[in-house]
Amino acid sequence: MNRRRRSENLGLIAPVEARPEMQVWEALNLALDEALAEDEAVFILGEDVGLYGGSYRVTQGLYARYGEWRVRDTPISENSFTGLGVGAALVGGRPVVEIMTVNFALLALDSIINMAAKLRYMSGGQFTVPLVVRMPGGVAKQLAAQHSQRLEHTLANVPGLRILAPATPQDSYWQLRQAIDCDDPVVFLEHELLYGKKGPFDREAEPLPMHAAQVVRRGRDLTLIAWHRMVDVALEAARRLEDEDGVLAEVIDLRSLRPLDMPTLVASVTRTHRALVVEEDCRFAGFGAEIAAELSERCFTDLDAPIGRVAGADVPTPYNGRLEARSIPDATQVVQAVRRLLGPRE
Amino acid sequence: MNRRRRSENLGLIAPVEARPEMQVWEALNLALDEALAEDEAVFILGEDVGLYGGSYRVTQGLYARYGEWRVRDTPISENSFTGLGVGAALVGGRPVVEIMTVNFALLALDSIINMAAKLRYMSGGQFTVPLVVRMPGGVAKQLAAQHSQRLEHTLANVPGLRILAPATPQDSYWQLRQAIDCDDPVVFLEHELLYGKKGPFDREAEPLPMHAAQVVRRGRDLTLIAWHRMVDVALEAARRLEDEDGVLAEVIDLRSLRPLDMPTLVASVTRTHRALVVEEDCRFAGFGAEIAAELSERCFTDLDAPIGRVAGADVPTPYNGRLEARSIPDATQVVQAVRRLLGPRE
Amino acid sequence: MQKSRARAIYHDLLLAREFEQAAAEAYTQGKIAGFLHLYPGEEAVAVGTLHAADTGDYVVSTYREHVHALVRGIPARAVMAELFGRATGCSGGYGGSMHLFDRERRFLGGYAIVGETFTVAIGVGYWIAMNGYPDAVLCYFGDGAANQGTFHESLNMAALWKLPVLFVCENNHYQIGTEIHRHTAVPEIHRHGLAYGIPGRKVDGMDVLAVWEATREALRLIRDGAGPQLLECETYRYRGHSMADPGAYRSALEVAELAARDPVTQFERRACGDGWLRPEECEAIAARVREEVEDAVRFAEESPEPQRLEDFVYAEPFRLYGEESA
Amino acid sequence: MQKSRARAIYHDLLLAREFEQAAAEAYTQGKIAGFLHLYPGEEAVAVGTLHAADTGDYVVSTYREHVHALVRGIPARAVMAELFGRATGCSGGYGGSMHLFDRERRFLGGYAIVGETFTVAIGVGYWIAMNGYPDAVLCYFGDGAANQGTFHESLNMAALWKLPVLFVCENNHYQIGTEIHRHTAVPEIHRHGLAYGIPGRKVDGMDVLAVWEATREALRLIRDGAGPQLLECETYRYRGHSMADPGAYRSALEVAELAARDPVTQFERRACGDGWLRPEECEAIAARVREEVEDAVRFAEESPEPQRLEDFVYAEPFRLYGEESA
Ligand SMILES: Cc1ncc(C[n+]2csc(CCOP(=O)(O)OP(=O)(O)O)c2C)c(N)n1
Ligand SMILES: Cc1ncc(C[n+]2csc(CCOP(=O)(O)OP(=O)(O)O)c2C)c(N)n1
Ligand SMILES: [Mg+2]
Ligand SMILES: [Mg+2]
Repeated sequence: MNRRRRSENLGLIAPVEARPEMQVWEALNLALDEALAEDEAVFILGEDVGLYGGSYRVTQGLYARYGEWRVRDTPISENSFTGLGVGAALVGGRPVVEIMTVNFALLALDSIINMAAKLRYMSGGQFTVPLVVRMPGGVAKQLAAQHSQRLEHTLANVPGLRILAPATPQDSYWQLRQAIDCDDPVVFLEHELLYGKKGPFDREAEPLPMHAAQVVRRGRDLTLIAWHRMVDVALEAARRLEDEDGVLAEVIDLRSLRPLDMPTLVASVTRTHRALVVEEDCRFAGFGAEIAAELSERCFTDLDAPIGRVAGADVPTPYNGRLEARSIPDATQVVQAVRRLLGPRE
Repeated sequence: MNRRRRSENLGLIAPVEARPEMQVWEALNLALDEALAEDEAVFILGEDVGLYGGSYRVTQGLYARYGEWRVRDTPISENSFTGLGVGAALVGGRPVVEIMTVNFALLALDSIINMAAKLRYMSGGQFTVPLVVRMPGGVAKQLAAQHSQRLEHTLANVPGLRILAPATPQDSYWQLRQAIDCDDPVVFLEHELLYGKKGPFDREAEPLPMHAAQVVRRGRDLTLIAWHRMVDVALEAARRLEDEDGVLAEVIDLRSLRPLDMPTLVASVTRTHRALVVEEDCRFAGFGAEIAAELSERCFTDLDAPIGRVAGADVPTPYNGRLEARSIPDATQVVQAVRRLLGPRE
Repeated sequence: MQKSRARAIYHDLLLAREFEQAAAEAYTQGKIAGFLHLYPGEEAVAVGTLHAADTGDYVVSTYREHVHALVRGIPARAVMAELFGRATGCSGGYGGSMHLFDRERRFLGGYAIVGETFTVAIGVGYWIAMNGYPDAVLCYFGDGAANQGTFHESLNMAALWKLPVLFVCENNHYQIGTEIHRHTAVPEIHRHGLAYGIPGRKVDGMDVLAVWEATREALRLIRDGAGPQLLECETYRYRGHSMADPGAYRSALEVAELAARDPVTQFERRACGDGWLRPEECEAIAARVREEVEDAVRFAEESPEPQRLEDFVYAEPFRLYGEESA
Repeated sequence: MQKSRARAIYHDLLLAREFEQAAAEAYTQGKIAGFLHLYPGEEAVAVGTLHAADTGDYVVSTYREHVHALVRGIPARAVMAELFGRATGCSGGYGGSMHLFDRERRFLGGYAIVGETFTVAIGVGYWIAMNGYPDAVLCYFGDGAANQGTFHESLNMAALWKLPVLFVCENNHYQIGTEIHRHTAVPEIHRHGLAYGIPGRKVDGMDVLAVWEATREALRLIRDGAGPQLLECETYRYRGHSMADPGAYRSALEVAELAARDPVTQFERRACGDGWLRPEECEAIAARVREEVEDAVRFAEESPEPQRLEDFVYAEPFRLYGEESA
């Protein structure tokens, strides 16, 4: 049919193929390619996702392979094209909307919060909204205040949404496939500095549940809780703590923010008696507060020290590189916070 | 000058005058009237703030008194008229923007978060943004999911903003005057169910600092922390606890969410050893989590029980009245939570 | 005009009028809460447009949508029960007056944030176009809504991709208390289509037949592949914006003037004059409508309330704190 | 044309070209980070419009604003130092390439969220109109930005209240990799003004004199009280969208074709042909510009970095956890 014809082939760039080691963007690209191939209801839209292949290459090659109706370049109209996704999802589509970065999602929050998240409830369960909204974000490399927004805390509060935040190629693949399969609206957070991260990849492996947290390093002295890029920061801090202080930190990668896998957190903290949340967003009223508050309540009698939070400074992100680096946690800050938390040890 | 001419007089409706007892909306109206009279840089804009007098009467009589340039009715264009406020604030204006309700503020968050809050920082301190954004909100009477949004958690996270939430006529007056005088952008949250609340009013009284929390009831057994309409819920619960259980609950009205007056909270909890946050917003990742997390950390050794949270259910707000009532805390829920928190007493 | 069509139109006009009257009463009696936005004066728009639509077409409406729901065929019982917040309502009592839904009848809501309807409509239109389906979308919006950014964004995309959407402006000249010339620089809403290359047409929104004809023509164009169309219906609401608004900003004269062109009596006169309906038929229909509305109120009053707060938040299993994965 | 004006225009055109060249180099050397959006090919727009503006007029620009800043009179040193993130930059190193500010020169930024400039501009325009000041606002935006909802919302308000704003579209035919006919249904951006009753005019954006003339006329109308004006400048960017974009989506032929109408050489030819400038003068100016840019880079490199993370968040005393009120 005319409208579904494939677009002019755009040359040699094609979607990536599975390999035993992949980068995060490649894993995402693979997940999208498979989802488009397997289900005609899936389509992608966003700014420059098509001909251009996506600002972070995540949609590379898909426009040529699936045509403009299934991989749609949009005008700069975030609220409306996200709402377009909602509308299409109501009647049978499974749209994957890319908001070029999380910063622009502020323009689309009405569509996400007031529509996607609420339509099922408001309609008494008649409609489902199988929509995925992907958004790269986080503090990257000197993108300054307007391009370094983090929105976890805002989105995580919203009933009706699910929020994912994968930190590895394998999770990126699994969780994106799961998100597209899910009948609820899913906000899929990507971190701009993780796209190039390499990791082992196995397409055939049995996937973890979409919302499970994962202990990515075993330890006994305290629990570091992190997500997205902060998982690597926590892991580096854990290595240094072992080397320099003989401290064995357990590290948990949340993978999902809503729901939040408390049993995994509680099980760990019950063993370690201490925990530190490592968060890239500003500390005040950040998502880390929820984790700290809930853990403090559930593990009250188990805790040997208050739950700590190492988080971003409560400032807009400065452009200057050194200041920017100081505005978010690094391994050194985490190590120091752990030392304070553990107190003087004999 | 032509452009500043007063509009046709709209009859007898005039701004209110100070009286020893006032309602919240009247106190706000008085504050706006005075600010407009005292400073030519102050102007008001929003949907139906002028001729109509405001959906909640807060701007009643001001259009007739000050004319259309200083009390401006706008089209339904939330993001742009809030941005208009930002632009005017940059060059000398002191705009007071009314977003008809907090629900529509989702459309204006880019102007608030990416502009108002960040412009001073991004410009290296060259500009100030003396903007006030007023927004009525909260769960009112069966307004359903799209008209019952609460946004405290989203806004409180944003460096550069100040967030106020008065609960009495006196505070409404003081804090609105202070907000308009302040050179920083202030989000001024009003609660739709508080407009009609009456209380003592004294224009000449020495104002509390804009950001101070206030102990509104003394107690010794635990601390109830609340803001906006939940202050009254907490007070009612405290009365019932005294009557029924002989429990003396201290009640703190936060008044300001950002900054957060921790010293007042810590001083109280250090005495009472127990605290419960009472929040109208959904519990998960609500603003209450910040309070609970921070208090848990600062009062770690003083606490006899974990900091509790009584908060809204994690659901979109249902239309049905009974379900709606169950979706937010009432005094009974608070009393029950306090009993759980205090445990079996001899 | 076929007689059966005339009868149906007359029935729907009367039902619209009576239903809203009953809703207003129930609100005054405290049986309906929340915001209640009524439609008297504007009936010709919903009735005219929806009679021209096919059953496969989708409808996206605003918070002033009771009549759209009724004309679309949602039983008065289900609509009234929803206003009463009952489990038998068309949204199970979870949505209320501003959020009526009916999946089967392709009635996609009830949106209470001004400007959302545009985006939902182009989403549905996109899905239709992508799949080559024959259906269209009717997207309702007020004159005030035309100032929202989504109007611009969505009409542009609709035009760019030739989506099968009919944008229907219910121009009642007011955005709550703000009259149209005070909220838009170009009050001829149909002319806004020009900025997107979307053909715009104005029609007398007090004349149900004119609206019906214009909608048929627009939908024909859409189904022929001409892309989105914009229809501005000039109309008027007799009441305030919602039950909370006494409407003090306009003169009694203005209301009276418009009421002289009342869509219901206008059609009645025409239908009788042209012999489509006999006076007895009109009487009979009126009696039936009164019955229908009384029955709806009774049904609503007697219906049970929804019980479970946490139903319907998610379509798939969800535990906020993940207890199940432990 | 006065000779002094011709000299100044020529100087600014060259400075624009050289400055961006130097910035690109510094970026490649890792001395500038973040996003860097360059202006080569579009110089006639910033130079033509800003030469027609008064010093009292305000400027609101986008993330592609180095040249607007320079032409407005912010020293090349202060602009380059900002790109380097230094304390001597015009935003103290806090803003970077996309957020240049200069309060004294009424240069109000550097906005990186597409569509924000409209709203800021009408805010400034509102302030001017409310006070009856003689100033105007120049508001820059790209062809892609015209699809953002704020365009529609803000132009409506500007027209409704006759705000003194000149909306300048830098139509370079691309929204990153998406060509204009793929992102807007009506690619003649100046025609969008019609929806608001705002006079729109198109001008050759490669011809600095044409831009200059058109801007003078538009500003005259604005100062005469005619309300907002819209000027579409058809132009082209030679480079990719930002330094991160190789621009693979367009052909070398297309770029070459446009480069043949290069605004700098075009003006050079005209200025020499018409005797406004002698070749030696051109040489001298070119030498001065090279000097200026080299000096700016040196200055930036040698400048200190800002030190305090928490400066400038608030104008008045602020303690997040309120320690002082204890
Ligand atoms: C985004 C948004 N802003 C404001 C409101 C409050 N509001 C509800 S209806 C309305 C007026 C809408 O006027 P119009 O579009 O002409 O529709 P009408 O009510 O006249 O049918 C306003 C301002 C809202 N619901 N959503
Ligand atoms: C709201 C928003 N969406 C997306 C972006 C990412 N982005 C930056 S520039 C740009 C293209 C803008 O095109 P145009 O307005 O034509 O300006 P040009 O860059 O061509 O000068 C995009 C999509 C953004 N900065 N803001
Ligand atoms: Mg209207
Ligand atoms: Mg462009």
